[in-house]
Amino acid sequence: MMSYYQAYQPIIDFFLLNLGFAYSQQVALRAGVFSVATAGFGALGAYASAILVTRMGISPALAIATATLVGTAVGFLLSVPLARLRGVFQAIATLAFVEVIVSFLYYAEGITGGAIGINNIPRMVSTPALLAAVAAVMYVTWAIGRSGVGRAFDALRQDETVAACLGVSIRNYHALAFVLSGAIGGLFGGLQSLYVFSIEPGQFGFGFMVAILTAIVLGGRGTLIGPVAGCAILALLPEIARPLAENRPLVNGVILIAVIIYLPQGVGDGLLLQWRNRRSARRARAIEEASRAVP
Amino acid sequence: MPSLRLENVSKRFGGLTAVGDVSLTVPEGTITGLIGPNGAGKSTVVNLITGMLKLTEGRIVLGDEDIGEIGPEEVVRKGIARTFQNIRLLPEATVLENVLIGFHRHETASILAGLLNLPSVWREGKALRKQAEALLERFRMSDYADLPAGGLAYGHQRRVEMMRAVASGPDVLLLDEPVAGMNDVEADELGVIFKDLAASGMGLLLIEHNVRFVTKLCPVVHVLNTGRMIASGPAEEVMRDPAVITAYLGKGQA
Amino acid sequence: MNLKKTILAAVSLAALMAAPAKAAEYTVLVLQSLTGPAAFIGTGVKDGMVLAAEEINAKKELGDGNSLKVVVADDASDRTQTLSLITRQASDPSVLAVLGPTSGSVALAGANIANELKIPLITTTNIMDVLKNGPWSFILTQPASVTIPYIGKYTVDSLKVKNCAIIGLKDNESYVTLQKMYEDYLVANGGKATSNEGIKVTDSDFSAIATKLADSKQDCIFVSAPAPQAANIITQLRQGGVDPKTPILGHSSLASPEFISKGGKAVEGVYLIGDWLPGGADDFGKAFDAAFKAKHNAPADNWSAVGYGGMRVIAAAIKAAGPNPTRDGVRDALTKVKDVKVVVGQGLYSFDAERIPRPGMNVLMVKDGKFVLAK
Amino acid sequence: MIAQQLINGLVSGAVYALFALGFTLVFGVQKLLNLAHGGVFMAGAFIAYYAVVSGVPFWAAAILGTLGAGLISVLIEIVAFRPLRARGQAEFAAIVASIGVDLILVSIAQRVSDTKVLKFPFGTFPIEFYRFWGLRISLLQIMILAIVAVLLAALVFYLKKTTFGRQVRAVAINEKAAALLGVNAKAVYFQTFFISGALAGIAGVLIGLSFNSIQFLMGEPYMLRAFVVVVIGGLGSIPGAVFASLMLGVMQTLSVAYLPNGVSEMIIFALLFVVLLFWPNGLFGGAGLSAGVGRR
Repeated sequence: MMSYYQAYQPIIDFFLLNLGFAYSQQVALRAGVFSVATAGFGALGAYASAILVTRMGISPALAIATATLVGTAVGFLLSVPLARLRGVFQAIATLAFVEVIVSFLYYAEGITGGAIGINNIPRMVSTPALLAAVAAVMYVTWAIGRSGVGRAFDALRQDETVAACLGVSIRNYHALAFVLSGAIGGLFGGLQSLYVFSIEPGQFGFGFMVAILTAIVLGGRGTLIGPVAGCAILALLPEIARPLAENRPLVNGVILIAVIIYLPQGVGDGLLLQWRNRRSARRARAIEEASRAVP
Repeated sequence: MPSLRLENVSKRFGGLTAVGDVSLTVPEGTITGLIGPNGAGKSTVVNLITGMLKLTEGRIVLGDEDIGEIGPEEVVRKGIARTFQNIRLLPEATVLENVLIGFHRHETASILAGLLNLPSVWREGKALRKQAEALLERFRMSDYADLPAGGLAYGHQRRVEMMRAVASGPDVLLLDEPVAGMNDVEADELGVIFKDLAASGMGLLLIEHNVRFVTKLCPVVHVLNTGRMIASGPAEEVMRDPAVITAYLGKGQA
Repeated sequence: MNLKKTILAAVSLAALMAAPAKAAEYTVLVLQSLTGPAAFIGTGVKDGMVLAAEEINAKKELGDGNSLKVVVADDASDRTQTLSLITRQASDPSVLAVLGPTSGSVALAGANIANELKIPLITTTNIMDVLKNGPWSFILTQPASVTIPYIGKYTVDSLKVKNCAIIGLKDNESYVTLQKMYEDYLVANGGKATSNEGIKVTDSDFSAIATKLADSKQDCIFVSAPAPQAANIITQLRQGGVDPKTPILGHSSLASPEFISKGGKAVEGVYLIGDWLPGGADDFGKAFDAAFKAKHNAPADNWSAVGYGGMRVIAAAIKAAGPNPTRDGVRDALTKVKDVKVVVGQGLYSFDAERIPRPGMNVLMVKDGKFVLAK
Repeated sequence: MIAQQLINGLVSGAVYALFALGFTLVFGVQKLLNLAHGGVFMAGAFIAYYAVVSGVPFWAAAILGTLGAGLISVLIEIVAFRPLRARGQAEFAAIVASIGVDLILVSIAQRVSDTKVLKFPFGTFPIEFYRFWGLRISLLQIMILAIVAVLLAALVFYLKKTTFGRQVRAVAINEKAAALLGVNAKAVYFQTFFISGALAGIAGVLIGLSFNSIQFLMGEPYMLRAFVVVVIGGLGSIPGAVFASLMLGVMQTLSVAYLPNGVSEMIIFALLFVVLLFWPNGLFGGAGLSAGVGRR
């Protein structure tokens, strides 16, 4: 049993890391921000903590805190031009943002190691730390769902005009979504670099972006369980069938199209909504019968 | 409560005049009617007031404050709420959630408190829920609180939209064809609620197609045709105005 | 019916008896990038390794009916897969060593986990950091510090030039290391890099660089890019009006048939270094080339030659580790690998005291559409 | 040398324009981003390549590549975009679905080409150079500039002077109103997707030919360039796309020639952010698209 756990431990750890990034992606999409900047936030967090730990000997906890802060700050900066723009512009600009970050990481060799990246980073993060970070992020996600912030996010996602006409500030809440997405992305970038031994610019490119986006589209944009469902399915697919692992881009492509067309809320959110609809149909019938009973 | 005044308001799209030189007042505590045939520019007027469209000319004043330049989010905070001609609910949210978002501008808990789910947030949440439930009661929608808004019957969806607007606690409420597609019984039920709201001091601007409904509720009615105001005054008077009859029934009938 | 059963039983009994008591199967994990960006390396390496293992088993080179069992896995250059696959395979004690991962930081991550799990691992790369990582990780190809002096020396001593323009990939660490090493070699010999053009692996428009170099002065041009892209760069340099007399050089990435098929006349006269002289340098190499052709219906390339050697090296180490080899034993034997017969470089593979492989390199040139040894 | 570099830049820019026009055309009509445009571009080059190696003459292969890319683009409209439009709120969904389509196209191409970089056989197109005033310009470069100019003129004529063009513009402004006026919106979408894909396809063939390189990832850098082009030129604006493409081509060659290695990419994308910050509708105004909810 123990060796079985050990053999599969990396899968669990990577699942937790991906889950963190997925929440970073989700909080943006939840607020109706078409951002794919999570890859960029993750890259910045990862490099920040790797540089602090390997070159300055700073403690891992402080390095990860700094990574989170870097993500937060960049999320805020990005929100300045983007929070007031329409969705398509946000998508284009954040795609470009990721590209700028990756180009910068290649270019600034003196700081980032260029294409070689940063290697021999000690592994300072273990499963419990990852679990704690995921738990913290899930708590915040849950809290958002219960508060006015979550209501504003949900309204913005479903109908921007209506939200504006009810006094929800698009700019402020989109900025908040960017900041949260940046903070979570930076945090998990920091954790990741202290887990995987080495980082390089290429890993934060298009492939990473698509994988995280797929997890959220598949899982769902509105609920706490969406990212868990999405990441779990994506982690298990290659374990179930090797052909699925070898054709991962193809599988991701098919998932993206099929889910967005046939299950636009995603598996997690979709099931939850379906359950609610079924319950409500029963309720509606009951109300109708009751009103018929009283002439 | 302050009243809303439009002073010589115009809106042109390119060469096309959608609204030209319109002036009207929505006094507190009354229901003011705005009628006119399809394409007369009624919805444009609403969009101008609520900050969706830029004014070409004129002023929009609430109390003594010019609100003709500010965006939609600000307009709400000044105390103007609206409903939409084609109902726009948040389809994935429940009826209660749709109403709760209406209270948005009154929420005081800080964002940080929201992210951490501090006690202040759940105290406020509880209070808002209570207010929302009271509102549901008033609109006789309590039974539907937990149902997804997207699946409701048409008339009920209209009510949810109205509750959401009322929840924002407006001084002026703009109702864009609120009884379209309803039968007379349903419409009159809503009429009672409107009178009720006006009695509490709120000013209502009722934009309608349904002349019978407007004449019944509104002491003063304005008539818009091809963007121009062609008549204003007490309902019975306005309805006898030949220009209004022409606009509604076509030239041959006048 | 009965007869058939009896015969079957007899045959299987015979088989059992024929097998020596100590017959053993040594499992080696071949973990390469068979898909993804490094697949052009990983696939060739894997083919070479599998071919070598088949030969070793067919010729009973491990003696006593012992055989190599090869488990092939693909990490698609994705570190999640790399770490998962190595961890899972290492939890099976019968796996003695890992041949892989292919390149890049995936190889470094592989080295880290191998040292943590204490399993011998030979990455295809030549990054020295793999060795610094711990005693369990090895490199299969010679680091830039070993190979580049071959072409550097040729540039300075045989071509007698030392001020060169460099065009190289900036988004792949091995290419970056190689071109830096070359620049360092020039500088150490009193020369310099007259310019340094960074390109990306997906770039294809080099007209601006060609115009720039046609106008500037340099004694030679060094191209550090994968074979087809390098062929494209050189074609555009020639079309852009770069002086045809300026020698163009490259490193082992050009040693692929694709370089000639994509470059055609434009790459005539280009100098390069190769682990593998196409067609084979000696009888052993020629035999490998023939066997590869027979199996894959295509000539062996540089990477399959490298992979072939890799399997031979690990087999030699397993054999040297004696009966019932352990991971410890294989690791120790690997450090002592000396003069294993391979098909690359000068034909004999050894690790030096610092575990750096030294089979040597060949300086080649393109002549009449073929790679030949450069004089 | 600077004049030579300007020519290089204009040729690159002209091909960017061909690529970006199709992208911006779909956006102008549909208000949706088709992120599979890079995949369609690559598919055009692949079709032409495999046609040439199986013996089809180059001009016919180029036409096959163009039409094939157009048809793939129409297929994308049918499979991915139409179901989303029917549901409404397709802005986000279209981005997701088109990324999905792109992944599929790229995976198929990778499988077909075995991850190899392909190249039209030698002699597919004559390599000839003309020299004047110390400049070198190839027959191929002249042909590219000519083709882009002709296609651009044809496109503008089509959109401004034909019934179809009026229908396209009507649908672009208001699909429902156009439908009331008897415009078949479905047919308009078909045609815009076909034209968009065909433009991408011919761009793919020309790029593959002039830069000797056809490979499964070739769409990616062009897609990224197209983002910059449409943001600077204004999403949906055709003159904006042409101007921004040429500007981008020239900027890039000049920065390769005169700036330190590796900064050209960052300058280009930094420009994108600056434009978004100060002129969110692009320097050419775009198709009257406001960025966000507010008074317009």
